[in-house]
Amino acid sequence: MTRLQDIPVNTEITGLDAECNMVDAVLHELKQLLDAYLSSGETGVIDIKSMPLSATDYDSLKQRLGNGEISATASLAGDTEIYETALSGVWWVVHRNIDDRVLAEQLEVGRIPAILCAHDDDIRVARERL
Amino acid sequence: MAENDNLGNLLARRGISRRTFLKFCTALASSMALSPSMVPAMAESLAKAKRQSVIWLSFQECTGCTESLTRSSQPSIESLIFDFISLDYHHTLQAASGFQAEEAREQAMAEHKGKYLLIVDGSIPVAENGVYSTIAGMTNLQMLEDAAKGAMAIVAVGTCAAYGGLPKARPNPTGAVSVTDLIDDKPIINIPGCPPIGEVITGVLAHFLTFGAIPELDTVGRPKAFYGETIHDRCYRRTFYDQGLFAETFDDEGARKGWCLYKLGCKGPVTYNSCATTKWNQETSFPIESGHGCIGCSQPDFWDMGGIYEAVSEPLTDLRGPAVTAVVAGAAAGVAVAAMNKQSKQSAKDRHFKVSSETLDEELKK
Amino acid sequence: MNSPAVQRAENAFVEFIDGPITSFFGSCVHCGLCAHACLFYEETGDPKFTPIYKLEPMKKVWKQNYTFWGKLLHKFGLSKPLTEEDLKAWEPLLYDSCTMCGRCSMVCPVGNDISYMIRRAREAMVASGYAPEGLKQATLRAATIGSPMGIKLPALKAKIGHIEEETGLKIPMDIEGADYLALLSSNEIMMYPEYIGAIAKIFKHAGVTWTLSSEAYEATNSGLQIGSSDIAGELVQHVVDAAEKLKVKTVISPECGHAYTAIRWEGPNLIGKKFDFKVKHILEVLDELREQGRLKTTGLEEAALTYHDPCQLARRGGVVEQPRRLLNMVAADFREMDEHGVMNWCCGGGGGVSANERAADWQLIAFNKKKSQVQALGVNTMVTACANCRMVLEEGIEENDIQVEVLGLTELLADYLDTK
Amino acid sequence: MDTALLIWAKSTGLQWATIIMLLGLTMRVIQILLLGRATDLSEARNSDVMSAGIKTIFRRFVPPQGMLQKGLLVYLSGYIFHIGFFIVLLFFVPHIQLIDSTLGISWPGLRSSLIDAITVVTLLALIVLLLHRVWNPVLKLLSTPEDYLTWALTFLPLLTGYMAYHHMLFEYNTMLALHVLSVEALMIAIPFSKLSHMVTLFLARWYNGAIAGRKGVQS
Repeated sequence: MTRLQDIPVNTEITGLDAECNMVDAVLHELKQLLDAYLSSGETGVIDIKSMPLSATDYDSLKQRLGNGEISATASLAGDTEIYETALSGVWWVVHRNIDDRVLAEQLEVGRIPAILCAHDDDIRVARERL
Repeated sequence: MAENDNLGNLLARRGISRRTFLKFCTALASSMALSPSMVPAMAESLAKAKRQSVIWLSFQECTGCTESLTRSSQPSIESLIFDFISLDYHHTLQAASGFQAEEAREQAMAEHKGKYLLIVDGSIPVAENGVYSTIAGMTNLQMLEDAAKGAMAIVAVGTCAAYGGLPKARPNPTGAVSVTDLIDDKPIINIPGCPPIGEVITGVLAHFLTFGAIPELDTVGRPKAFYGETIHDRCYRRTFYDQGLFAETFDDEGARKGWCLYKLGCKGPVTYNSCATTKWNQETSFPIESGHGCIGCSQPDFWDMGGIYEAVSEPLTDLRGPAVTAVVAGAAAGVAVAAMNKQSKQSAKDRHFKVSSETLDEELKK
Repeated sequence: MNSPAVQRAENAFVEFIDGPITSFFGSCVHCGLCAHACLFYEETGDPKFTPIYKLEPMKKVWKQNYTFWGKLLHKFGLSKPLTEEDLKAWEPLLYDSCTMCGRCSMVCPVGNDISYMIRRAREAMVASGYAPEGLKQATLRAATIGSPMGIKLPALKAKIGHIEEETGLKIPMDIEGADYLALLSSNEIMMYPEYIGAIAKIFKHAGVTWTLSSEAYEATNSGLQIGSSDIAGELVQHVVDAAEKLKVKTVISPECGHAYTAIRWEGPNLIGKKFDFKVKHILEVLDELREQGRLKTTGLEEAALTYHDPCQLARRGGVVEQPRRLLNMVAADFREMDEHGVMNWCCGGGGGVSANERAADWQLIAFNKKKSQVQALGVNTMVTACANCRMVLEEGIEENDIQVEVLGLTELLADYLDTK
Repeated sequence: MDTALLIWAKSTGLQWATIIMLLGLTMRVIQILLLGRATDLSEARNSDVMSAGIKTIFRRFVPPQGMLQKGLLVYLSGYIFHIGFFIVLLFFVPHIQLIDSTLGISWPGLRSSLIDAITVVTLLALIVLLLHRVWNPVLKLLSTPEDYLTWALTFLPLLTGYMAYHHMLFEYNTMLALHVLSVEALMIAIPFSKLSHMVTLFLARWYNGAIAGRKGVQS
């Protein structure tokens, strides 16, 4: 009898279209969000996780946006990684839980990602502790 | 925990920063397909949410829905929601049993009359006055009607509660029906699936706590946020479908290459759920990713929608037999009608008006 | 209760609708393409000339008697019955604006033989009395005198006398056992008697025996044109009797389109029995003689000429190559019209139209097609093999005041016979 | 409920539509064949009427000399609509799957995006044909309510299929049910309307070809 590990299983997905033009769509949306920020100060977010990006798409997007000057890691019941892309004002934010599973992944447009700002309630608690 | 305590205070007591909560809300919004711009407001609102009394009734069910909800072995941030709600009665999970359990239910119903959230899993048998399923001598039917009266809203968890599910599949001997079939005077949210995705149940509860109202529903009572798109449309194998690349069997080259499972009976095109994006077991995978087609478990009547391995476009009944019968019957009928035609043609021939020089002459003289 | 006329029409429709017609009506998708094949529509642009539209009364009866819903509705009196008004309104469409040329039958995408249906629809029209007066008169003369133009034997004999004088050849009459029994058309006797001289010359040249019959000299069959199988059958029977009496092997249909269809294709069916003799068009006979080397010509007609295919001969009769082979023997500059052979355009006067005075205006309009075809070729001579076409063409030419001469092919051949 | 509708359409509805269509069509063909025609007693110039008839069946797929220019619009949109309809019907993978499951025969399908584009073109061709029917004097004269009804019955399966594919108007299950139902309506109408030409045209063309073929004319 064949043992389980002898059955060849190939889970690699091949033949997917290299790029589904999603990258261009994202870049286009970023441009619009930057315009909005510059004209009205309104910040914007793109939810990357809920987009049907292929692995190739994802890598290509990451490459096209590049790395900027700032990067930060926040310990918030699991790490949240934040870095500024080569485009100033465009931030790549990855939220993970304590199992290191990605909870959310976003591109944020604005001066600084909201998650980095301290909340008044927390500041109040801090004041009390002093 | 005090009755009027809110979630924000609970967080503070647990030493969870508002940043962390914001992160949780971001994840929640992402899974609910809410606009990311709504997150800060959502976090503020949710932090102010009051403790919610919940009564959970289980009828004709398999406990899969509860399993799905509690499957998480690691405490996650979602569990906060469950820490925060007051699960006053849950037949399967509660420590109490017998009359004490039923007392707890009645007490919660009386105390929070008009304010508690009623969660139901399992279908309700109505044949023979509902005797097919009773709890503590009370039929499911009675229990639901009682509990529904004082509920603020009802959440039907799982396909059985939402649409009747497996018990309702033909020929449905117990006369199983869904909650919606019985209750029409309360807002009802259906969270179908066999079982539903845990995160979806959490998400809906979070939404309820955040906004104090039920989310936007589709025509069959499902939150659009989670059931707004078909598995097919969000499927990573969709591109193979579009390219016409299909697995023909479960062990062929196509299956190995991860091609579309449409021909193997995948019900992705007719199934609305978020498995393809939310996935299962801490986002490990979902059926299609494991090489098996979607069986369409979150759809009404899914057991009657054709075999699990029959493609969506396949007819649900035999057509060949009727086709042969139709052709034979058609031929017989054709012969009969042809005989009638022949007869009327013959009688027309018999009545034939002979055109002759005399008739022409007569006509011309007129 | 329906009027007797409507009853007779309805009865005849039911009687004459057969498998093909059922399949034709059942297949028609109302695409309107047949309009473009119709001379009358093409030259006027009037939609009522659309071929299939001319069959509306027949279609009505077909629907009510041969279709499921039609029968059902008819039974409960829910469908519009056939009326006298229908017959009255459609009479001109079926007779005056259709030459049964059969061009529509060639183009119908679903394959409807519309001409076949028109022929049978006319059965119902004539049975109900709704046929044009001119055609009725011609048919009456054909039935009583044996000739639609009323040519009696003495008149024919007089013509023969002239021809014999002119050619110096004996025109045989009632010769038993001759190879061929030649038939004539009224037009030939009255207007183109040179045809008789031509065949006499050719047959003598070829060394074959032939005869006319004093009992059946006319091939013209008005019965077929008016659409009465009863009368058409009677007329055919005359010919069959004469042929049998004279024991000929072959009967020759003259240069006439409908005469050919009547005797060659419909004849045996009209009398309900196979012929013991063969029926051939004169061109078929001539082409056979040519093939056997018994028809020799000398010299060539230098003038540029074209050939007008009579519809019943080409499209509805299958005589297409013979005239071309024969023409090439004697014509130096033979040019084909753009649409010719089985896709030719009718002269405008076939199918009884030329015998129907009421249709004269429409006939003339229809002639414009032929006019433009000929003018496009730039020829001044048109050869044809149907005396009726020839007469209609000549009328058109005269009305339009154009310089075109029309010749019969048989005569043209006779002119170039190698008599040495 | 929409799913119930879909289930009904895919079972009972489809079964009855198949029965009615096949019964009606068989009846129609048998009727035509048995009504038949009188034996032709004239001597055939070409006795091989069978092959003449068959040739005509094929020849009539192509416009005869001179007709294409005259009926360009009808021919063009007619071709596009018929070919498009059959491509969509026979080469869309879910359709092949249906055929495979009932008849046990299958063939490779076309990619959905291509089918989608063909559907649009086919729908446009049908719209052109409808407008032509409304505006052209000949067609106006010939057209009966049946012509518009059958047009709609042909148009709807394509439209609902397209809409279902693109999730338009209703959710997918409902639209799919409507798609299947529209197909069933079409199937039921076939034997009782001019749509029966899909079968009877072969008889009509054969008769035409055989009648002409006897006389030595290939029609």
